[in-house]
Amino acid sequence: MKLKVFGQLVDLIGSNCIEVIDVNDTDKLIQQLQSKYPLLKNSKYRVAVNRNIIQSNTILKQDAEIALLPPFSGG
Amino acid sequence: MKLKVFGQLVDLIGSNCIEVIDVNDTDKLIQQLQSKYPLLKNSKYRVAVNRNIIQSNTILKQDAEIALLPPFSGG
Amino acid sequence: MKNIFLDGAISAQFITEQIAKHATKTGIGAHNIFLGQVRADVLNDKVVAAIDYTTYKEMALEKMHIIREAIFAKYDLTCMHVYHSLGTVKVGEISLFVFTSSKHRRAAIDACNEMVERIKNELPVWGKEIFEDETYTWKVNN
Amino acid sequence: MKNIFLDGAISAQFITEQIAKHATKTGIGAHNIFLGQVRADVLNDKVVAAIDYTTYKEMALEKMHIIREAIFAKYDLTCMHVYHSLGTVKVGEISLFVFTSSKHRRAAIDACNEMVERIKNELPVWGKEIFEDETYTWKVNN
Repeated sequence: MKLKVFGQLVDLIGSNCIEVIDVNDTDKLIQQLQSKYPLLKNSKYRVAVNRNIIQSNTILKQDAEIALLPPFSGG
Repeated sequence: MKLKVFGQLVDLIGSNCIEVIDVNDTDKLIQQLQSKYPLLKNSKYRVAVNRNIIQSNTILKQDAEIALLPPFSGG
Repeated sequence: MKNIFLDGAISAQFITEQIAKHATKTGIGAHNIFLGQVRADVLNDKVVAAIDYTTYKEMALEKMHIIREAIFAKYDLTCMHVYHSLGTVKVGEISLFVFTSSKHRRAAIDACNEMVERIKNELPVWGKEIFEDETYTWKVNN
Repeated sequence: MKNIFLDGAISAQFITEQIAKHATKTGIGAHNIFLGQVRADVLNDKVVAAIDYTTYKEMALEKMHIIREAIFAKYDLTCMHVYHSLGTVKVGEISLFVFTSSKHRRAAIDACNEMVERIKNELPVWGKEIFEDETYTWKVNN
């Protein structure tokens, strides 16, 4: 599954798109990312699934579009 | 003494500047104008003396700049 | 006393020039612009074709000076520009241009809003709405 | 889905063209425009020279569509246009242009204000503040 990465998290993760495997919900996704990128624990971000920001743990289907969004700073 | 007239009151009075005589305060001015132009009684307007709208009867010196102001409609 | 009155409609080109001038003021983060446009209102089956604006100029400029001072005292503005048409402005043309700039957006937005309200309520300006058949009525602000 | 993103700065000329287009909409009485301009902020003694904007475009356009619908439902608007820069916008240049029009002024003013707040809070857009020495920091909205 592909994970899109934006803003300052691109610096932290080192890419704007990474492959994630063996995750079927967003809690597991976050655990896996935090163990691979420990600095994420100190970062503010939200997770979007299919272009909607999730409020709680969410099941990830194989074709889900997942993204990590740091605080917005447009305008 | 000259009285400046603006907006719809120009139509009512027939001029944008008229001469007024024998008035030493704004109450007398209004009485004189209302007797000469009875339709003024049905009109909304304020009186400005020296470019300030007066709130109550005001003494008129000979060099006063007096104006009749119907409701503003700029913008 | 700074003049705010322009003869006839305010052109889009004039507005652009005003905006472009501010590119050198690099402390500005936000601009807010209000434009009043003459509307083809229908009154008793007659359509407005233009508004003819007149003013009590000496009083309007003194009043404008006072309002400007009050707004600069109240909001943290970098600059503010106001232009109002006199004479004939046709339907679809611009008759009022209020332009505020500030470091952070709140000041520019709030100051512009207050300026527009004060102009409508406090400036001795009158609009005569001229219909397509050349009869007219006096505009009423709400 | 309507695109709101422009490559690079928004020119004063582009803004004029948008204003001029509305002269034919004779039911409009008021326009309100908000412009975001890149500021030469000083952070730790370094001066911002430009902002580089990126977005999650698919999500931003979907979100924008929803916000637009909500604002049209809430305010009696004639039209609304929003443009946001992507890529590099230098200090003094415009990166955000929100333009609302309505019959009476309240709708245009309030809708523009709400749109700006929602863009800042809800659109997935990120600004990287690039200093004169080419180092950078990530912009934080307040």
